Amino acid sequence: MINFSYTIWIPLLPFLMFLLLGLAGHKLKPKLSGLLGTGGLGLITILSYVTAFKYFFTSEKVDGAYQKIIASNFTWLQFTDKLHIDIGVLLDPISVMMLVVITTVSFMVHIYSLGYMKGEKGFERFFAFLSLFSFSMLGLVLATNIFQMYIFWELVGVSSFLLIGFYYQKPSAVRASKKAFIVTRFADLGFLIGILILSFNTKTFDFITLTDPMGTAIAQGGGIAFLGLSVMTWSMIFVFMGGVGKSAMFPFHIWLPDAMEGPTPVSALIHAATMVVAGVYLVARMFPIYALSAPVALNVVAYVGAFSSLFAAVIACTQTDIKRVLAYSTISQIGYMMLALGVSGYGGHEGLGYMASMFHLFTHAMFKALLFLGAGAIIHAVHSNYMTEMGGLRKYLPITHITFLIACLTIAGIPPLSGFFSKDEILAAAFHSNKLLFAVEYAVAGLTAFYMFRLYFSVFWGKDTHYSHEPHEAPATMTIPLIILAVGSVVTGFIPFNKLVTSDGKIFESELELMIAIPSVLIGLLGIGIAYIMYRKESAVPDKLAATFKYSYKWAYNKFYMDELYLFITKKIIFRYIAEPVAWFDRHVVDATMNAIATVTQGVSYRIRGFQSGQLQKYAFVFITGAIMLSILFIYLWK
Amino acid sequence: MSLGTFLIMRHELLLIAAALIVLIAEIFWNPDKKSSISLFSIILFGVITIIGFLPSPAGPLFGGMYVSSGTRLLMKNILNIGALIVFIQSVTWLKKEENSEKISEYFLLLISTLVGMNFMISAGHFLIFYIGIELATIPIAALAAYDRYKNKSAEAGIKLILTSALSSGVMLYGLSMIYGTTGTMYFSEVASLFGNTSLQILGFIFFFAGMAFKISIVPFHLWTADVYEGSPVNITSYLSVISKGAAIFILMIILFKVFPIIMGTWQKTIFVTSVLTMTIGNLFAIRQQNLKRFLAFSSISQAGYILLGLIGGNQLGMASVMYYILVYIFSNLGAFGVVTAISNATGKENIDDYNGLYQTNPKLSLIMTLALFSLAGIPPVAGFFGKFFLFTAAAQQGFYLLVLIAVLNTIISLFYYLLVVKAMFISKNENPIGSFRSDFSTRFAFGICVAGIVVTGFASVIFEAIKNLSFGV
Amino acid sequence: MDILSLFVLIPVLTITAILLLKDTRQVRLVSAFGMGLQLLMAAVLVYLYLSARHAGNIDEMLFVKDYLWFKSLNIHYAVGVDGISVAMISLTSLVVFAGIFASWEVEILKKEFFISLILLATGVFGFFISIDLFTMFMFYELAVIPMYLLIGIWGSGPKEYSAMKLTLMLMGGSALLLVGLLGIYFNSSPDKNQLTFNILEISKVVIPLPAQRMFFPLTFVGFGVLGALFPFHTWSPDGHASAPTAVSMLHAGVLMKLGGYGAFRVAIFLMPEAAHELSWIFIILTSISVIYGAFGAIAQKDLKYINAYSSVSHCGLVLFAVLMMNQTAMTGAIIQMISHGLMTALFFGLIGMVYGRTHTRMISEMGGLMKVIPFLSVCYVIAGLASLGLPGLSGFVAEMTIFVGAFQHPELFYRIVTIIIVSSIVITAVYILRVIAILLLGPTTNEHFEHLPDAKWFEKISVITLIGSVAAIGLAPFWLSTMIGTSMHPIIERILALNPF
Amino acid sequence: MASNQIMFILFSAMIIVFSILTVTSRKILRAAVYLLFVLVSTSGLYFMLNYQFLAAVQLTLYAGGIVVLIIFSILLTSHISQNFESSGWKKNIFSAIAALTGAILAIITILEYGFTASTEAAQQVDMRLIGKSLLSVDYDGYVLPFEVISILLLAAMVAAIVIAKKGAPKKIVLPKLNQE
Amino acid sequence: MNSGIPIQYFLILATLMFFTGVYGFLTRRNLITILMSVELILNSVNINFLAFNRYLYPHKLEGMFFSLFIIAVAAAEAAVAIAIIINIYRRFATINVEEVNEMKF
Repeated sequence: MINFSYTIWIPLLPFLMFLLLGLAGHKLKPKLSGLLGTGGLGLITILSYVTAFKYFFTSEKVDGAYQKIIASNFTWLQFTDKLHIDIGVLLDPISVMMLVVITTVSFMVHIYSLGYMKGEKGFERFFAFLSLFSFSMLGLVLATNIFQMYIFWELVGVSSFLLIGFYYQKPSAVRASKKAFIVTRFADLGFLIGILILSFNTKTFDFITLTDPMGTAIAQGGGIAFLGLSVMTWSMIFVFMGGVGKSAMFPFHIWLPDAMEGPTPVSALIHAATMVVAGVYLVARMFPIYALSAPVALNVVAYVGAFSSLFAAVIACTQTDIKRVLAYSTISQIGYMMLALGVSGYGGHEGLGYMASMFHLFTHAMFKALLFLGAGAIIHAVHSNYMTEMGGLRKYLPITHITFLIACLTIAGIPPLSGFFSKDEILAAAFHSNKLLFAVEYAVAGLTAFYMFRLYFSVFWGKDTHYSHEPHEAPATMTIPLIILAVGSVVTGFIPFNKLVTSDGKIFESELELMIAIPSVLIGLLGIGIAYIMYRKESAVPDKLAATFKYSYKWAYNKFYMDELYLFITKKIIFRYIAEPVAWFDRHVVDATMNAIATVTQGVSYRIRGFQSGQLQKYAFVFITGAIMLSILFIYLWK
Repeated sequence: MSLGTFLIMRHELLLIAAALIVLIAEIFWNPDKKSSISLFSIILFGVITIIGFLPSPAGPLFGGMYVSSGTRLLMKNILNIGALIVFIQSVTWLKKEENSEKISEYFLLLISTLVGMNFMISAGHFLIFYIGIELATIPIAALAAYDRYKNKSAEAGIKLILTSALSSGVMLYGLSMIYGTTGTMYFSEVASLFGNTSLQILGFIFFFAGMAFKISIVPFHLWTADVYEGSPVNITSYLSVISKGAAIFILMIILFKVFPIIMGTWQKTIFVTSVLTMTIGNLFAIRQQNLKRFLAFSSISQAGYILLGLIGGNQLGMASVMYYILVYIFSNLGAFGVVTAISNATGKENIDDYNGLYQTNPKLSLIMTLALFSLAGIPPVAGFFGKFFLFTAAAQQGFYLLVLIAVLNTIISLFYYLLVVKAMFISKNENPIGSFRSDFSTRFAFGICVAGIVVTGFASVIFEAIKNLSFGV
Repeated sequence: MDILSLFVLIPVLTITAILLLKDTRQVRLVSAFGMGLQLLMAAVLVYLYLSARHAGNIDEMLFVKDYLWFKSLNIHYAVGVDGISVAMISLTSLVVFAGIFASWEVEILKKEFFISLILLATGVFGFFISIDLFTMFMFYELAVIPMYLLIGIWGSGPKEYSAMKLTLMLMGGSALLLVGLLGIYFNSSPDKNQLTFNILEISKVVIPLPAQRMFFPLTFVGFGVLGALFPFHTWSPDGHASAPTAVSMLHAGVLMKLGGYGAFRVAIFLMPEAAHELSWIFIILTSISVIYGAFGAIAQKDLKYINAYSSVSHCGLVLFAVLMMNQTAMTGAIIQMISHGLMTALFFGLIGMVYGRTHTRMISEMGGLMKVIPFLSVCYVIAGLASLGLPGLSGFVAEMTIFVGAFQHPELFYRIVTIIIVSSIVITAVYILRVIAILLLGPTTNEHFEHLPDAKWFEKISVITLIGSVAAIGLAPFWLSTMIGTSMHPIIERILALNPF
Repeated sequence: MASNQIMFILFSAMIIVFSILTVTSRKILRAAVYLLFVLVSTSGLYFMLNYQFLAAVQLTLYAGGIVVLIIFSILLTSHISQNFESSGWKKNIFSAIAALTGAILAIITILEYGFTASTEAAQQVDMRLIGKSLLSVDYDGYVLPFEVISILLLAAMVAAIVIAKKGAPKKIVLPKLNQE
Repeated sequence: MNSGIPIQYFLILATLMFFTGVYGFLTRRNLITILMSVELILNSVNINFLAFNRYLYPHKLEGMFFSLFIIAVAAAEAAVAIAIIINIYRRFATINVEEVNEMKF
């Protein structure tokens, strides 16, 4: 057995860095803070790589399967004998993979931010928050039990909140951060309820016990029914709700586009590569239960994923803010991953979808981070987010241009770039399981290629906009991460995921299914072609199209009015029709009742003052009648 | 009369002697130093108070007409303490020019009422009881009308004497029925001969009405507020604590000793009247502006609480009543002391006048607060303990509903006590009562009251001593 | 002198010292010194307690001292602590300590202010150390009454009304309580010979069920009023809104905990059968408190009102958990009390400090304070995050313990209610974020706010003490949870032994 | 009808009639005289009951003393011929109802109680016995009330003097306050 | 002297007198007549005592002595009351009870 106990330092180091930068950051020079943060992350990146290497290539397999290794664990909070929150490190293929993803992207973003955020007020705060995020995300993926995951789940939520609202003086940023937090919080409520139901029925939080295919949790979980579904299904649906929120699936997707108010590196790190895939990771983590004990819940996952991917892709085609396009693209891609999980089975080749999902998660992290960082470089150069204000930038930003193109090709699924491989596996998995979903994903693949190249062409080609000052290429701190990630996007497709990350830890064989791959590439190319026609040069086609499909376009452009719907629910229903009436009720009914007691007392006091009339004879009258009344009472009435 | 008789009756005899000495001394006193007669009287009385605490033989005298026992001695001592405080508080008032003519009379009358109370408490026969209660009332009426130049004082006097005459008439009618149905007026004999017939209950209720008048139990209380307001403050405080205390003591003794047979009836009576008393007293107190009137109603509601101690007819109840009276003496006299001091200094008696008092007279305000909190039953002052024991006594016999009503009433009472506190500490006032320094006697009285309020609660010895002397039905 | 009585003695001595002083500056120093000493004592107590437990002492209560007080009623001055009370004492000393610093710059009647404040603290400490119901009740009332003056004199807004309302409602609660306690007392011995107020003694007998049915509601509601049980919570918004900073801190932070602690220690511990039988009524009431308080907080415009309603919600959670009557939920209730105590004190402290600068508490009149007073704002955010149950801060630990514990209830009704209760975490997030967004973030709206000074040193002491504690519990809850849980164990065993549901 | 019965009827009729007249007469002095008649008739009843001593006391102390006192005070405070304005009818009616209810209640209750006259030989009430009893310190002795009532009379005398004493009101001087 | 007259007659007589006195107390406006009503009340009580004593308990003199003392007390009471009434007259210049109500509520 290899000693992995050092892995506890992987999340701890960023935490220490957070404390250092958070408490003493404002006393340090900004540059030093940045370097400290970046350095710390570099260190854990190395550690992660070492761990991944050791885990995949040197650790022993049992039965040909990668083992789940608890590298360290201690009881953080004891609820009952069996239920306790542990904080620890669980190493298994997906967590190790996620380690690599997170540290890589995070490291790149750190480096990138050194340039991007230079001179910003709150530079050290930014790095502190980044460290906090890294800590939380790492804690999340390394969680040994579902409650630990929930803890870090919440923490990434708050880091995301802090980072979206980094420009706290900007009202839109404040709104966006609030929205992100509350929407995900609402989803997390489901997660928590899911945990409660799950733990009540299984009496454990522990992942290994929970997900043991032979374990009691899975075996007995299907039994007790409630409203037609087994308790386990209920709990898994609730748990998935958390994933829906964090991964911005429909209908909780609305926070993600707004979250682009945060600094672009943040979008790259959190809202593209790492945090938003936490939902996928969650489902993957609980996968045996979904697959073996709650197939209904797994279907929900598949449909939610498919719908989200289509829905977001359509919206992405109409947006003009490049970060929003990317955001919807992210939703769409995560939808792919969810779908892949949803259509997957457990074990062996059945688990193709699972593997594909993880694979896509991995590649997506690379190319989406690349896209965002590229977008950051563009924005850095142009000082605008809108495609309409850009054009012909390829001359000014050569490196960005090339890397961006690579990323676009990758996401469009053009071989031999990584996106091709991962997406292809997903399509294959869907094909074998559910033809309808497969068809949807085919369409989405085309849409993806279209909107990405719409973006690409309108930014780098198209009309040559006159800029108020000449755009110039970003500094090396920003371009180097771009290049590294571009390389990553190219090469990661060749990683044999079926040998590393599988649903049951065992290796299985999978090969490229040309019957699926070729049409998908063609569809991708078709999308690119249409985009080329429409956006390569200035053309009236898009406007015409928009005019033709006026209503659909308008609906899509307005994101199908989901924001308005949410606004209606929150502002109108909750605030106007619940909270304010409650407050009113409290003041005017409950409190008024209490006050009424006092008022009535005083009123009675006023009314009966006549007894004390100052008239001697009235006093005597009361005296005599009192005596007589009492006598009558006790002689005749109440003997 | 043997020496033993003298010893047993020493409370009364000494008081009578003191009254006469004061009366005679006045004749020989230097007219220029008239006011020093009060010092003389107080010292005299102080000595008597102390003598009262000396151990003494007990037993019946005059064929059972006069009964002395540890309990009754204790009651007398409690009253003595209260009276002493009242005397000391009176000094400033007596120094006033319009009162200088009648200092010795003041002491004579007060002491004679105290004699009456002592006889009343020691009664073993309704005749002594009756004469005692009249002796305790008639001079008080004169004292209530003592401020001859004030309309209110005269009004207070007439209201007191006439209503008390009526009440003693009613009470006597009741007593006559008791006599008619038992053939005796000796407590011990009535106790064994009494029954539960209608006429006896009628007699009892009428008797109770007469007693209730003295304690100011609703609906026999209506004289209280007017008389308290009109009387000189010292008399008011005397009425509210000493008179009331004595009446409660003897009512308790009579209920326990004479009417144990109809315990069910008198428990019901007390239940009804105590609920009425607490509630009505509180409801009226809420809206009072004049502090004396305010304290009058407060003392009515206090009487309601005290009845809770009686209702159980148990030893604990008796102890708690005596204890509470002791506490009540300190608390109420503390409150009245402040009213007296301010009334003497400025003539102001309204709550509004007290606005901002804390800024100018912090000590007086604190004493007032302490006293009011004690009346309201707020820990850690003695009133809390007193009330707690009263409620415990009632609860012991299962009168939980009554206790609940009582504690809810304490909330109302807390409200109006806090109004005074609010006036003193919170309300703003452009022209608060100017700061003044009370003379020695007032401060001395305050010292006793404050010490009493603070110590009586914590020192469990006092309660235990009382408890050991008390008895139940 | 036993160590526990020192907790009453030190405040009393401090008050005496203050009384003898003339200079107001010294008053503050003496108070701070006294309460600092108290804090130190609390630390010592925790140490002694833990080492005693470590040494294998398994008595239910430690450091028990028993002095006969009123012999005839068998009233004792009896003190003793278990892990729960130790935790509450620590909480109290922390909050009081912070409160002293938060009121460093009281403007009028300094001396009286600190005396009242410490008097209040005396009551609270006394309450927590008592194991005799009489003593407990005495301290309980002692703690309530200084509130009147504290709000009435040093408060703001409709202070007289609020002070009166608060005092009367709380005393109303204690009125019910008194009857309940007497009922317990007179049923504390089967043959009526050995009536006692001692909790430990009473716990050895079974109070007859009819009596329990009568006195449990009285006792529970009696304590519940102070614990802001719906519909008896309305003193809380007005009271808190009018109270001066330190008083709100102490009141919400500590005094309201008397309610929860009492409900647990007296009502449920001594009358578990009735508690079990009637719990559904109170479960419904407390659930209303939780949800209703949270919704109420959303619509408020005054910072203190928001916090007051939030306290209603959070304290409702305490009572809710207590009623679940199992080890985990009740442990959670205690942790929630401590956690809420700390963070609400922090909240009120910060609100007071903000108010001291902006002279308004209306959120609509403020905005963008983060830029102007970053220290206070960051602390406010932390408090907010603690309040909405962010992991790593105390609120999370408490709430999760409650939720998990409550969900272990074998009856479906209780679990469904638990799920409803859980949804409060979202509502909490809504109002907390709403406040943070309007108050702290965004552009600075009022030009008068541009040059506000940030926290002064004494404010920093106050705030950091509390944040430190909140974070400490949040990061390392196990020792607290274990300390409480161990002490909870015999209690639960008794409840379950009597009540095998 | 025996003579004693006739006497009783006579006395009681006088008592009732004059009592009512006392409390209803418009002229105060007449009321006083009616009261006198009531008291005298009552003493007649006492004679009938064989309590001559008390009857004598009633005549001298009550009829003689108190009524005279009352008449003096009437002279001091009212004009003899002065008519009262009649009281409000409401007051009269309510008072009458109260009094009647009380009377009926009491009478019913009395009648309900079966009093049976004692068969014991009546004690001969002569002055010696009265004097003995009055000065006896034993059971059934009344020396103590006798002594106490002397104090009561003393106190009442002093009280009456103090109250009724004339004296010009002197100016009331408030002590000076130490105004800050 | 009392043979043939049931005790109840005396008691009823006394009761009627008592309540007549009460009625007078409640209705007369003149303070002195109120005082007179009180005398009626006390007198009726005396009749009660004496009747009881004579009819039921003739071997002792308790009732008679009680009456005796009631008379004495009544005298003292009357004396003080009259003194106060005179004072009232000086202060209020009237002895109408309805006008003596400076203090109320």
